[in-house]
Amino acid sequence: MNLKTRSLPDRLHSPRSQVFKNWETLLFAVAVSIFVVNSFASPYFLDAWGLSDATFNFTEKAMIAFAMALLIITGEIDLSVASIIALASTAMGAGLQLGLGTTELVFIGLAVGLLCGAFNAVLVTVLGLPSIVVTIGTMSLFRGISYIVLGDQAYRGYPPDFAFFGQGYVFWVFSFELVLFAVLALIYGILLHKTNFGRTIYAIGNNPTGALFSGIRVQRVKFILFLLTGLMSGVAAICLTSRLGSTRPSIGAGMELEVITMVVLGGVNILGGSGTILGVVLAAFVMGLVTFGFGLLNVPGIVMSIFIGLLLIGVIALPRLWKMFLNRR
Amino acid sequence: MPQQQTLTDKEMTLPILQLSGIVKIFPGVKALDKVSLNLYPGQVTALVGENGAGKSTIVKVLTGIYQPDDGEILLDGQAINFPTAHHASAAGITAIHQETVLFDDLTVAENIFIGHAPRTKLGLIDTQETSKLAQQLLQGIGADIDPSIRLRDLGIASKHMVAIARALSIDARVVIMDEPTAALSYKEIQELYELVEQLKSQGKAILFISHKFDEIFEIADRFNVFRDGQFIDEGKIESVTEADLVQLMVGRSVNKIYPQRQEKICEDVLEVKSYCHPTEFDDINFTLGRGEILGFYGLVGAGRSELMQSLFGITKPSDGIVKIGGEITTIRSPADAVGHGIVYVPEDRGKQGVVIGLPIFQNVTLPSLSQTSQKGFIRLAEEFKLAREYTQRLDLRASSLDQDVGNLSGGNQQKVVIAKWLATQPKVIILDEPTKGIDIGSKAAVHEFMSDLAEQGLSVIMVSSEIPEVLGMSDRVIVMREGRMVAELAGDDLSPEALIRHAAGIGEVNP
Amino acid sequence: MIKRFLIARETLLLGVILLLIALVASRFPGFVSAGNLVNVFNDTAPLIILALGQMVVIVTRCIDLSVAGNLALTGMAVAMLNSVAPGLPIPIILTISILLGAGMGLMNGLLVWKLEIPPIVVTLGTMTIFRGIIFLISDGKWVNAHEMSASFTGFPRAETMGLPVMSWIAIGVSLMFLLLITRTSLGRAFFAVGGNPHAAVYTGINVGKTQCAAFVISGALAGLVGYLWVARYAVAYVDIAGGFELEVVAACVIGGISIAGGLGSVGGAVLGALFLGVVKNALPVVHISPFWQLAISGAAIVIAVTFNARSNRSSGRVILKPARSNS
Amino acid sequence: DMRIAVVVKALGIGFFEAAAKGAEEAASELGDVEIIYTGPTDTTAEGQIEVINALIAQRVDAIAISANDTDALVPALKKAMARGITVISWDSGVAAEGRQMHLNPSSNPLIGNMIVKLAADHLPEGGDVAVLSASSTATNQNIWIDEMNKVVGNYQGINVVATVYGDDLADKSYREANGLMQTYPNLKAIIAPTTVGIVAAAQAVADAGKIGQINVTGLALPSEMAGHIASGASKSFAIWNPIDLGYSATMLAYNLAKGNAVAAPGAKISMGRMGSLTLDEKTEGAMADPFVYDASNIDAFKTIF
Ligand SMILES: Nc1ncnc2c1ncn2[C@@H]1O[C@H](COP(=O)(O)OP(=O)(O)OP(=O)(O)O)[C@@H](O)[C@H]1O
Ligand SMILES: Nc1ncnc2c1ncn2[C@@H]1O[C@H](COP(=O)(O)OP(=O)(O)OP(=O)(O)O)[C@@H](O)[C@H]1O
Ligand SMILES: [Mg+2]
Ligand SMILES: [Mg+2]
Repeated sequence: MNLKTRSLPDRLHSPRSQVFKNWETLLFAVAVSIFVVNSFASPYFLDAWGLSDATFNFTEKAMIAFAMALLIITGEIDLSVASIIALASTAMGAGLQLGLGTTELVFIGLAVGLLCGAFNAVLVTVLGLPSIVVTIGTMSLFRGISYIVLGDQAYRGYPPDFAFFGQGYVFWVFSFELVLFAVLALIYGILLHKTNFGRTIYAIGNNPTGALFSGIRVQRVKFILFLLTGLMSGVAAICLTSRLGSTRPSIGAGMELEVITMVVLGGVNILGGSGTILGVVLAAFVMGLVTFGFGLLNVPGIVMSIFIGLLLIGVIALPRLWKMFLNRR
Repeated sequence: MPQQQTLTDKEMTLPILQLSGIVKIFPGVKALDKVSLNLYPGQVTALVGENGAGKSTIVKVLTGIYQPDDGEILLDGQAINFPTAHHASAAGITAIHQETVLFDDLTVAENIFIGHAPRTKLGLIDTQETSKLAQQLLQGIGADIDPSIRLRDLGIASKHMVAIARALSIDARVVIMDEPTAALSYKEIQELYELVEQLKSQGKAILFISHKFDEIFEIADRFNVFRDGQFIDEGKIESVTEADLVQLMVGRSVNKIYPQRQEKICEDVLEVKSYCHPTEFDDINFTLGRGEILGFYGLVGAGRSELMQSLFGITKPSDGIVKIGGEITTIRSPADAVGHGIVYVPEDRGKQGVVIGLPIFQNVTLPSLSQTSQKGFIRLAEEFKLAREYTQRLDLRASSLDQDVGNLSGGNQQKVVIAKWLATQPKVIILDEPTKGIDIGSKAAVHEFMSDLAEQGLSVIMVSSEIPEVLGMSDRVIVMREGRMVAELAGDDLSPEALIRHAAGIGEVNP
Repeated sequence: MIKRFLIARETLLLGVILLLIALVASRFPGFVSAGNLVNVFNDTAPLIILALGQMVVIVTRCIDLSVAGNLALTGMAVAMLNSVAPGLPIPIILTISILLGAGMGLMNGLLVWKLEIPPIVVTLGTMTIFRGIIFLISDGKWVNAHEMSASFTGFPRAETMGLPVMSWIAIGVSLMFLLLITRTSLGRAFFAVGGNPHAAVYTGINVGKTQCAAFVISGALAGLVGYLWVARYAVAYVDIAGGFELEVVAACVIGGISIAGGLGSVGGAVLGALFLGVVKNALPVVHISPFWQLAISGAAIVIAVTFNARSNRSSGRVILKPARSNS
Repeated sequence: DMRIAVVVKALGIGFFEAAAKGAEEAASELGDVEIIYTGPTDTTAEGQIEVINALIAQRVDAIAISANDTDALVPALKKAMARGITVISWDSGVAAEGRQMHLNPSSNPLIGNMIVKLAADHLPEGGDVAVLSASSTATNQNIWIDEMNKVVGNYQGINVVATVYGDDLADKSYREANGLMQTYPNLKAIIAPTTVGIVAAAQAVADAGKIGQINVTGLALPSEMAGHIASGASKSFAIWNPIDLGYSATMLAYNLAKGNAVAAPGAKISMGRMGSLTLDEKTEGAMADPFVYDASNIDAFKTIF
C-alpha cells in the first residue's frame, strides 16, 4: 500500500482569534452599551432590586428560547409555545379545583407541556408535516382548548408555596426564576456545545439528508427537541402562573413571537444549522435591558417594540450593508 | 505538441464566439484564471479538464449566470456581456446544464418555455400555442412525451430530453452541453449524437463537455483543455491522441490499468434473499464474500441505488431476508445498518454524502461520535485524532481539518465520505457510482483504494454504470434491469457485450 | 396526476364548506338566506384578498407576517388623511392606500432581496415596526366615525348588482389573480422560484426580484384592505386587525398552499378563506360559545395540513414494470 | 414632588386619554405632583406587570391602575405596596389584597340599571335585547352585566336573549353584532357597555339597514359616538365623565400617599372638586352617577372627550 503521510493541521485559526468576528461579541457590545446608556438615562437604573425585578421580563421567555434555539438549529420551529403555556396553566388550574397540592400541580404543568410537545412531535416527525404549519394550527388548538375549558372564567387561589416559583427569591436579589434561568442556560449550553446530541443537532440543521445517511436518527432527535420545547413551555407555565397567581386562557398571549425574536436576535439562523446558547442568553439580556430601560423612562411599550423590530432587522442588515459598502469601494 | 499550428490552419473559419482573458474568482478559489475559448460554426468543440478545472464555471459565465471579474467576450467580433441568463439566450446562446435545472411542479410545456413563452395579442401567455410548439420540439428530438404532463411524473431520461428540448426552444447559434450523457443510457446517447450532427449541419457552434474520452473522439471536431482554472491548449481533435489529451489535462501521464488483486474470497459476510419492494425492486438474491468486490451494473434508473439504499435502511423492503455474518438481521434505519457494519457511500455526494456547513473533522467523526466521546460528552482531541488518521490514509487535500467541507472539490468530498465510513470499521462498504463526475487522476486513486480495502478483508459492493470500471474492478457482477436481477456474471462470462445485452434486455448487441 | 389531486383537493374543500353550511342551515334556515350568504361573503372579503396576496408570497417560499400591520398602518394613514381632507375623492384614497401598502411590501421585499434576510425575520420585524409607527403618527388616538366623510365610509358598503363593493373587489382581485397566475410570466416565475430557486436562476429569472414582487403585491393588497377595513368598521386605531396575519396564513394552509413553496392555487386560497369565514360567521348563529372558535380553526388547520400532505406524498419511484412472462 | 403613576389598560384608548387629562388637571391643582401616564400596548396582564415593575424601580409614590385582570396583577402590586408605594385601582378593579382601595366610576348597581334603562326607555312595548360585552376577562363588564340581570325584571317586557363577546376588537364586535341580528330577527336593542363594542354594533346596525328598528346603547364616549347619534343608530348612551374619573383617582392617590387619609372601610377621603368618597366594607367607593348623552347634548361634548 503506498499511502503518503501528509498530515493536515487541526485548525488554521485558533478559536480565540475569531472572537471579534462573532455575533456574540456584537451582541455583548450592544448589551453593554444599552446598559451604559440606561445608567446615564435614568437614576433608578443601577439598583439591585430594580434590576432583579427587570429580569422577570425575560426569564420565562428565555427558558423556552433555549429549547427553541435547538429546535430552530435543526431547521424546525414551534409557534405553539405560548399556547402550551395557556393549556398547561389551565390544566394546573383545573387540578387546583380538584384540591391538588403544589407538587401535583407542578407535575401536571410539566406533563401537559410534554404532551403538547409530543403532539407536535408526532405530527412533524411521524407524519412528516412542516412544523411551521403544524404549530400554527396547534397554536390555535391548544389555546382554543383553554378557552373552551375556562371561557370567561379564571382559576385563582393557588397554594401559598406555589408562589415560590414566580415570586420567590433563592438568595438576596436572585429570584428563583433568575437562578433557574442561569441553570438552564448552563444545561442547554453544555447540551448543545459539548455533547454528541448537540453535534447531531448541528448536523441535522446543515443537511438533514446527509445526517440521515450518516446514521443519525434524525426524526428521533427532532422528536426529543419538540418534547423539550413542550417541557420548557410547561416550566415557563409554572413560573408564569405562579407569578400571576391565577390562570386565564389569554395567559402568555403573543409570547411565541417574542421567544422567536429572542432566538433570532441571539444569532441563531432561522433556516437552521447555526447558533449558540450564549447568543440567546445575550439576546435575552438585551431585550430585558431595552424593555426595562424604556420602562424607566416611561416610553410606551409599542415604541419599545419598534426598537426591538429595528434591532432584529438591524443586527442582520447592518453587517451586510457594511460589507456591500466595502465591496463597492 | 506545437500550439500555434492549429491556429494558423487555413481551413479555419472565423469563430462565432471568442472568450479571452476570462477571470472568475470565488471566495478562496480562482475558478477561472485568464482562460480563452473559441467556438466555430458547424463544429463541436470538446472542453476537457479535471474536476474543478472550471468547465462548468465558463458555461455559467457564457450563459449569464455568473459575471466574469475580468476578460472579454466577443460575439461575431463584437464585445458583449450577459448580465442575466435572459441576455445570453437573447444573444443566441443556449445550454444544457450539468445539473437538472427544471421545475418538477410545472408541466413539460411550461418547463420548455418558461421565460420566453409565446404571447397572445393582449400580452398574456398563449397556452395553446405553448403546448403546440412544445409538442413539435419534442417530436423533433424523437422524444414521445405529452407536453401537458407534470415534469414530476417523468423518469430521469425523459427529464433530460425535456432539458434538451428547452435548450433547443431558444433559436440559438451556440449550443452548450455540459456532461449531457452522464444520466443517459446507451440508446439515448446514440440519439444525442444524431442530434449533435443535425445541429452541426445547421451551422451551429457546439461546446461539448465530457469526461468520457470515447465520446469526445467520436463527435468532437476540436478540443480545448483547462487545468486548475487555466487555459492549457486547443486545437483539432485529429491532431491529438487520447494519451496526449490526458497528459494535457493532468499535466502528467496516468496509468489506466486497474489494480491487480489475488482472489482469496472466504466466508460469506452478507446474504440477501428474495428481497422485495412494492415499486422499486423485486426478488433480489445474492451473497457477498469477505474481501470481495461485487459489481452492480445496469442502465441508469435500473434501481440499483434504490436497492442499496434499502439495504442501508433508508427505505423499507416489503419482504425478504438479510443475513449478516450468518445471522438474520432487520435493518430499520441507517443507524441500524452502521451498527451492523454496513455503510453506504451515496451517489449524490453534496446532498447525501457530506454535511456542508460542518468542518471536515466533524464530518468524519459524525457516525463514530460514540467512539470519540465519553458518556456522550465530546472530546475534541480524540475527534481530531480520529479524523487526522483517516484523512491521512486517504491523502485528503485540504488546508486544515477545521475547513468547511463545502469548500472542497468533489473528489476530496468523496474522500471525506469514505473516511467517515472507514472510521466506523465496517464489514461491508457500498459504493454507489464512486467515480461519477470524478476526473481521471482521482479515479485511479479511488480504484486503488477500493482494492486495498478488499485486500484488507473489507467486502465491497460497487454500483457503477461505467463498463470499464465494472470489468476492471469487480470479482463478480450482478446486472439489474427495471428493478430485477437479470444476470450474475463472473470470470470468462464477463464481457462488455454481455453486460450491455443483459442490462438493455436485448438478444444481440452491435458493438 | 398531481393536477388532478389539486382539483380533487379544492373540490373536497368546497364540499366541506357546503356541508358546513348545510349543517348550520338544518338548524337555522336563516343562515342560507341569500342576504345572509352575501353577508358572510362580504365579511370574508378582506380575508380572501389578503390570502391571495399571501399565496403568491408563500408560493415563492417566503412568508409575510406583516400584512396585518401594513393593513392597520395604511388604514390609519388614509383615515387621518380623510379627516383632514374630507374632500379627497375615493379613487385617490384607493390609489394612495394601494401605493402605501405596496411601499411597505417593497420594504420587506428589498430586505429579502438585497440583503438576503430570511423573510420570516424581516416580516417579524416590520410587523412590530408598522404597528409602532401607527402609534407614533396617531399618538395613540382613534379616528372615529364622525371624523370620516360619508363617501369614505360609504364606498365599501355601496351596493351594486346585489353585492357590496367590497365583495366585488374580492371577486375582482380573485379573477385578476387567476389571470396573473395562469397567463403571465410573472405568475409562472412565482411558481418557478418557489419550486426550484436554483433552476430559476438558470432560466433567467431573478429569484430575489421575483420574491420582492410577491411582497409588493401582498403589500399592495394589504394596503387596499387597510382602507376597506377602516371604512367598513368606520374606526381606525392602533390595534385593528391584530393577529390577523396568522388567520391569513391559516387560510392559505387550509387552501392547500404548500409552505415549502411552488404549489398553490387561486381557488385554494379563496376556499381556505371562505372556510374560515363560514366557521366564524356560523358559530354565533348556532349558539356555540365563541370560545370554541379558536380551537375549531386550529383543528381545521391541523386536519387540512395532514390531509394535504397525504395526497401530496410521493410514493417513491416506480421502477418495476408488471412482470413479463419471458424475461 | 410626588410622583403618581396613572396606569391604564392600554395606551391609545380615548377613554383613558381623557382620564389622563383629568389627572393632569388634579396635578396642576395640587401643585407638587408629577403624573406618569403609562400602560402596555395591548390589554394584557403581563404587559401591565412589566409597567408596574418599571414603576417600582422608579420608586414612584403612588400607582393608580385600571386593571386588565383582577387577579394576575395582585402579586406585582403587593410587591409595590411592600416597597412603600400607595396602590389604588380605579375603573377596572384589582382583587382587594392587591390594592389599598378601589374607585368605581359609579356604583355598579347604578350602571347595571342604567344600561338596561337606556334600552327600555325607547321600548315602551318591551322586546328582545342582547348584550355585546368586551373581552370575557374584563372584570367591570362582568359585574355590570350581573347587576343588569338582577334588575331587568323591573322593566316590563324586556327580555335579555344573549350575551356575546367582541373582545374589544372592532371586527369581532361587528361580526358578533351581525350574528345577533341574524339569530334574533326580533331584536330591538343591543346593549354594549364597552366603547369599542358600541361603535362596532352601531356600524353593524347601520350597515344592515336596521336603523330605527334596532337601537344601540350602552357606555361610550361622545366623541366616538357622535356620528352614530346623528345617524340614529343609537338614540342615547351613558358614560361617567372620564376626566372626572382621572381627576378623582389622582386626588385619592395623593391623599393616601400624603397620609391625609387611611384606606379603611368607612373612611371618607377627599376628591377635590368632586367632593369626597366614602369607602364601603370592601374598601370600594363610587364616584358619581353616569350621565346620559343624546342628540340634544352630544355636540357640546363630542370635542371634549
Ligand atoms: N458558486 C461557487 N462558489 C465557490 N466556488 C465555486 C463555485 N462554483 C464553482 N466553484 C469552484 O470553482 C472551481 C471550478 O468549478 P467547476 O464547477 O467549473 O468545475 P468543472 O470543471 O465543471 O468540474 P466537474 O468536472 O466536476 O464538473 C472548483 O474549484 C469549484 O469548487
Ligand atoms: N424519475 C426521476 N425523477 C427525478 N430524479 C430522478 C429520477 N430518476 C432518477 N433520478 C435521479 O437521477 C440520478 C440518477 O438516477 P438513478 O439513481 O436512477 O440512476 P442510477 O443510479 O444510475 O441507476 P440505479 O437506479 O440503477 O442506481 C439520481 O440522482 C436520481 O435521484
Ligand atoms: Mg462541471
Ligand atoms: Mg444510482
